[in-house]
Amino acid sequence: SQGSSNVLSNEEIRRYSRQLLIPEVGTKGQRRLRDSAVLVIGTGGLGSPCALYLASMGVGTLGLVDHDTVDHSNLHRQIIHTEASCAGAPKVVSAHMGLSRLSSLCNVRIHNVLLDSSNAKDIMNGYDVVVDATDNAATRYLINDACVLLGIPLVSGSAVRLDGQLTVYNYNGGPCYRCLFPTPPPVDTMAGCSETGVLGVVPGIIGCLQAMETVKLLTGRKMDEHPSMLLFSYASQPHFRSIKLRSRSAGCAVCGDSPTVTELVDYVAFCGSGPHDNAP
Amino acid sequence: SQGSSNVLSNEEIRRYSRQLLIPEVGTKGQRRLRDSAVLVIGTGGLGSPCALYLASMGVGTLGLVDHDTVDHSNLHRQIIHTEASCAGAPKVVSAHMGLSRLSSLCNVRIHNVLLDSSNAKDIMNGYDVVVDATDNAATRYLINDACVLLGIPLVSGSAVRLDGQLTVYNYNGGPCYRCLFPTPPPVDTMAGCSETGVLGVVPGIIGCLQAMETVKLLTGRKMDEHPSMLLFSYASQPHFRSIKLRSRSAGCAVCGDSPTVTELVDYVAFCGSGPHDNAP
Amino acid sequence: PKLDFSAGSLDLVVEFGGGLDALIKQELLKNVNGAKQAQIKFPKQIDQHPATIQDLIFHLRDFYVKDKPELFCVGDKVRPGILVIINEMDWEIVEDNADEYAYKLQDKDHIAFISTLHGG
Amino acid sequence: PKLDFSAGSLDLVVEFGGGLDALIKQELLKNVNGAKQAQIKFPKQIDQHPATIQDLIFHLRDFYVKDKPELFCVGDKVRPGILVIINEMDWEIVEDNADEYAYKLQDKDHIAFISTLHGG
Ligand SMILES: [Zn+2]
Ligand SMILES: [Zn+2]
Repeated sequence: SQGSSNVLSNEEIRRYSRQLLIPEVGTKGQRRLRDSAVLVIGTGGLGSPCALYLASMGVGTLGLVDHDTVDHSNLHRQIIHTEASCAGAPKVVSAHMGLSRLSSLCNVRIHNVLLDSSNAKDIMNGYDVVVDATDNAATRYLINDACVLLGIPLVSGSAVRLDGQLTVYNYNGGPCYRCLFPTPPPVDTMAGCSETGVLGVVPGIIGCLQAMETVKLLTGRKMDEHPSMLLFSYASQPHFRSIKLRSRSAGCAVCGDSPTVTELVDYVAFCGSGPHDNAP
Repeated sequence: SQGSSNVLSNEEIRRYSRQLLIPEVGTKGQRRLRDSAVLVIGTGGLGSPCALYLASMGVGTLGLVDHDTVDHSNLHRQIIHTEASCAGAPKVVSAHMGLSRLSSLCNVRIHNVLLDSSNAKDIMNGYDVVVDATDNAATRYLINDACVLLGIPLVSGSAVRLDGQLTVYNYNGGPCYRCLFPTPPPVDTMAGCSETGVLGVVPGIIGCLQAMETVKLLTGRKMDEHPSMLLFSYASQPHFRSIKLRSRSAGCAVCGDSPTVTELVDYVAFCGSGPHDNAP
Repeated sequence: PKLDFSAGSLDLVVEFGGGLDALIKQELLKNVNGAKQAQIKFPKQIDQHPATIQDLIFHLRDFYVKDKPELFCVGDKVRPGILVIINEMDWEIVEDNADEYAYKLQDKDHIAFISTLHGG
Repeated sequence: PKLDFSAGSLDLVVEFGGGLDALIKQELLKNVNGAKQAQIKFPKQIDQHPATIQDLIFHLRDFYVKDKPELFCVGDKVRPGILVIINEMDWEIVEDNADEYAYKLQDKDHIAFISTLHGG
C-alpha cells in the first residue's frame, strides 16, 4: 500500500538475505512485505510475538493499537515489553521501543487509544492486513465489522488457559467472524486471561502463527488455501488440529448479500460486556 | 535442581498471577519452574523465542551457549537480539541483555564458547532440561550423546526454509537422536539456514514450541505422552503433523543396552562437517 | 437416560473443548490423550426418524451437562459462541443442509463442541 | 517402469518432505494442499512375494529420483537422515518387524519420506 516498488537496498539485501534465498519469498516477496502496512490491534500476549516477527521479517509499516499500560502481570507472556516499562509506559510506546531495538527499517505508527466504533475505521483504513490480538468479544466484533466494511482481511488469534485458536476472516470468499458467530456469547462465558489465566507461551505460539498468516496474505500464498480454523491445546496430543470452515454466509448481517450492519454499532451493548471488563 | 522449595514471593505471585490461575500450573508448577535450570544451546532463530518464553514464564535458571556474534542477517529471525548488538556483541551477551530487560527474576549463565567434546559435559551437567537450538548435525549428535551420558532430557528443534521439526529425546523410554538417526547424513544434505535460507517466523514457531515442551518436562506433564515428532510446514495444509515415534532402541550405540559410545567422540569427524561449515 | 435401541445403535465420540468440558459431569468424560471425550452409544432412530445431531444435543443437555445448561444450550440450540465440528469440519459444510441441526448422525462420527476463545 | 499387475495392484500415496521433493522428477509429483506427493499404482506381488516397502524404495530410486540417487538411497537402503513414515507412524513401530524394510505394503498406504533438518 506504500506504493513504492523500488528494488531492495543493500541494507535490505544484507538483512533479509536468508529470506531472499527462499523461492516462495525471494526479492518479489520481500518487496511486497516492505511495501505493506499491517495493523496489530493489541500489544499483549498475542501482539508481542506477532509484531516482533512482522517487523523482523520486513513488513514495512506496522501500526500498533492499545490503550493499556504495561503491568508486571503482563510480562510472563508479553515479551515485547520490559520491566522498565512497568513504571507506567503505555503498551504501544513500550512495544515501539521493542520494535525499534530490533529493526530501524520498520516504520511504526502507534495509537495509544481504546479502539471503539468512533475511531476504528479511521485507524484501520489503509492497512493491507489487520491482526486481531485483543482480549474481549466486543472488540472482536468491532474489528470484524470494520474489516468487512473496509475490505481488509483479518488475522484473528486468541489464547486462554492452555488453548489457542487462529483463523483468517474476510478473505477470498471465506467467512467473517459474524458468519461463524452471528450472536455474541452469554456474558458469563467470556472470561479472558485475567480471570482464567493463560500459560505464557500459548499466546506466543498463536501470535507467531498470526505473523505467519499475515505473511501468507501479503505474499499471495493464502489464495491457495481453504478457510480453516487452527485449534491448539497444550493439554492434548496432537497439539494442533485444523478444522475446515464454511464459506462466507450469504445471510451474514455484515458480509452477507443484504447486510443489516452497514456502519459500526455499539459493540459493548451488543455483547453486554466490553474491553473494560477485563483487567490487563 | 536449585533445591529451594520455598513459597513464592509476593513479587513472583504478582508477576505470574495469570499462570497461577491455571490448575495445570498453579503454585506447585510455578515453583517447579523457578527451581529448575534449563540450558539453551544456540541463541539464534530457535533459541531467541525459546529463551525469552522460558524466562518470562518463570524458569529460575537459564544457561545460554553460543560462540557467535550478532550479525544483521540474523535479525530477520533472531528477535532476542538488537541492531545495537550488531556492533560485535557475542550472541550470549546480547541474549542476556534481552532476557534482563524482560525479567530480573531469571538467573542467566552465559557460555560464550563453541560447544565441543571437550567442554560439553562440564557445561551441560546439572541442568534439568537441555534445549538443542543449534544449526548443524555434528553439534546435534554431540548434544544428544552428552544428554544420554548425563541423563538429561533433550528438547530438539530445527527449522530450514519453510519447514520445522520438534522432538523430545532421551526421556521416559523414548528414543534418543541416535536411535532415530544412527548414521549421520551425507555431507551435501546438511544445508543450514545460511545456504538455503529460512522464513523468519518458522524458527519462531518451533522455538516457542520448544519452550512449551520444556515446561511439559519440568512440570511432569510430559510423562503422559508417547514419543512423537511434530512436523511443521508453512507450505502445506494442515501446517502441523504429529508422527508417532519408536521407543528407545536396545541396539542404540549410545542409549542402548550395550552402548559402544561411552564418552564423547569427535563429532566433526563423525559427520564429516561441523559448526564452522555454516555461516551465521 | 431411557434410549430405545430397537432400531440399532451408533457409536459416537463427543468431545468438549475450549473449556466446555468444565460444564460436563466429569464421571462421563474420558481423557483421551488429553482431549475430554464421551463415548456414547446412541440410538439409530429416535421417534421413528434417523437420529440427528439435534437429538444428540438434547441428550447432552439433559444428561451430560452438570449444571448451568444455559451455558451449553439456549432453548433448542447450542448457545452462541460454540463451534460444532463434525469429523474435523465445521458442521455447516458437512452436508448441504439448510438446517445444520438436521444432520443425520453416522456410526463412528466424531463430534466436537468447542467454545470460542476471546482472550489474548 | 515395467510392473506386473497380474496379481493385483495397490494404490499408494508417497510423499517427499523436508526438501526431498527437490530430488524427484517434478512431473511425477502432485501438489496436494502444498504437500508434494506421488500417487502410485504398485503391484500387489513382486517376484511371487507380497510387495514390500523395499520394493517400493527400489522403484522410487530407479524411476522417480531425478539425479543424485545417492541422496535418496545408499545401496539398498534409504540414506541416513531420512525418516520413513507409514500412515503417520515411524515405520519401525508399524509392525513388529526385525527388518523394517520387510513391511508389506497395504492398499491406501500413505508413505512419507522426510529429510531431517539441522538448521535453526
Ligand atoms: Zn460474515
Ligand atoms: Zn539412542
